[in-house]
Amino acid sequence: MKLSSTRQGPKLILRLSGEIDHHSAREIMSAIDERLESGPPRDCVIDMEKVSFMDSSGIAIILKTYRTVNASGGRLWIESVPAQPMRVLDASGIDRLIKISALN
Amino acid sequence: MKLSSTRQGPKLILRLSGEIDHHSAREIMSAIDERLESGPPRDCVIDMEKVSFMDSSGIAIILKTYRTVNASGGRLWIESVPAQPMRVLDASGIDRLIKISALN
Amino acid sequence: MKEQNSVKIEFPSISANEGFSRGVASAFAAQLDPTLTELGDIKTAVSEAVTNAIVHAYPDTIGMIYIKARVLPGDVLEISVKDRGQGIEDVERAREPLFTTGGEDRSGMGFTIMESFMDSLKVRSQPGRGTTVIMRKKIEKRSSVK
Amino acid sequence: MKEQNSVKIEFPSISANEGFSRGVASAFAAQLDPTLTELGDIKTAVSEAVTNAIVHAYPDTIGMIYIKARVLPGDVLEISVKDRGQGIEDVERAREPLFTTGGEDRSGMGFTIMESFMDSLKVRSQPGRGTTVIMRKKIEKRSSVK
Ligand SMILES: Nc1ncnc2c1ncn2[C@@H]1O[C@H](COP(=O)(O)OP(=O)(O)O)[C@@H](O)[C@H]1O
Ligand SMILES: Nc1ncnc2c1ncn2[C@@H]1O[C@H](COP(=O)(O)OP(=O)(O)O)[C@@H](O)[C@H]1O
Repeated sequence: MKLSSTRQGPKLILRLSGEIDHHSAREIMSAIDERLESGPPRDCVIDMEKVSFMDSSGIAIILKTYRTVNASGGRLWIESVPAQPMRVLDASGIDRLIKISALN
Repeated sequence: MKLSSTRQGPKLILRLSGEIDHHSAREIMSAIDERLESGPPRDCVIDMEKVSFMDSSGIAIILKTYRTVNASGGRLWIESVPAQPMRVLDASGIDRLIKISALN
Repeated sequence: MKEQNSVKIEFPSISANEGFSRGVASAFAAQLDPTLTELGDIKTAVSEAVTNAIVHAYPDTIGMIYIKARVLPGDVLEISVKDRGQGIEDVERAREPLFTTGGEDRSGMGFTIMESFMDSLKVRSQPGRGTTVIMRKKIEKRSSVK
Repeated sequence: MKEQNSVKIEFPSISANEGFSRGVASAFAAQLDPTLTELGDIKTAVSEAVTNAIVHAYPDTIGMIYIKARVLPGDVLEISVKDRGQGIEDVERAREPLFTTGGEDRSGMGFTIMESFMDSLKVRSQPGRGTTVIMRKKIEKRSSVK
């Protein structure tokens, strides 16, 4: 299981886990789409605590999710990012678009 | 550091750690020899709790240590053996010679 | 003098091998005793290069991917990833951040990540003949805690 | 039908590559979702075969070692380890438990461990030309907990 989700009122929390690369990307993206289609949330949090690896395929996933949430007037954050995915997020400059907080 | 040791009266405890293979064997063997030369103990315990991998090179190390300890009238045990090294010890039949207890 | 080590790996462009190639890179790099950060950088850069070969070099077929890894004097790790696929028309443009021919699934950040995570990146490509990406990273000596 | 995966690796017979070869075997086996015990068995068997090539096939030189790994139908992992070294005069005798030409540093248990940790072991050898060891292990399907 690469994705589990919880709804807290208007907030949808998406918990990603395992290795996020091109190989796993399609499965993750369609799981996220499914969650977002069941009524778009106002706010959406991507929790990355359990992500053991991520490459630029993860950036594409995050950007696509951002666009969907944004289009329906919602906001998106990324939380609990471990060191390796954080370096990828940093290199991508995505923090100019999306609020990101590291796993401490 | 692949080996640390403690003396408890007549008992010498040898704590092995890391990966034990042909690559690391020489270093481990000479570290054990050094400990045994500084006065042979009556009893000797090899503690394998921290061993993350062992192949048949470890069997050769244990047998050589056994012969040295035995030659000076001492006894040898092996303690706290994790699952992977335990399978190698089992396959070698060395338990007919030496008392072995698993890490629980 | 210490022996210089060099290995070759060859595998088909199926996406399950992305994880395999990271494992190989990480197993090879281990001899240089890298930090977790350095190891993560190497795995990420290799993942990008191998994914590019799978996605862009062989878009509709399965082709072979060739990795060479070696240790150069001064604890420099060199990893090259080669394919015999489509090749790149304009390498300079391809290396620009956000440039992609891969649509919504790709971010166009692959080369940017390889560049920023490794010390150097060379890209040689010929349309119709394939692409080779050569990356180097110096692994810093640490005060041994052994 | 699921694609059958197959990889080749080639490296010099230096002892630092024992750990590398275990890492490669484990990264390749991962696609079959083995248990920790199965993974440990595979790594141990590969470690024995590669150590033999380093110690016995090329005792006084550095030679190349070739590993092929593939997935056969029915989730069977096949790993072959090949050298172009000394070869074995009497394979049957060499496979006996405790038989070794390696002196006190070797236990003579290498082949015994390969046999008991894998489902099958084939040894082909020609004195002066080299040795190939082919091992297979079926990875049991687990009720997916995903
Ligand atoms: N091995 C390759 N073979 C063919 N084209 C490639 C290869 N690697 C990269 N490219 C081209 O360069 C572009 C940019 O690559 P990159 O920066 O890695 O981003 P992305 O992979 O996300 O598209 C790709 O979209 C593709 O057009
Ligand atoms: N790749 C090889 N090349 C040459 N001789 C080998 C090779 N592998 C095994 N042998 C021979 O077979 C013997 C038994 O091997 P093995 O059971 O692995 O025990 P060990 O490696 O501890 O000696 C070795 O001592 C050696 O004489």
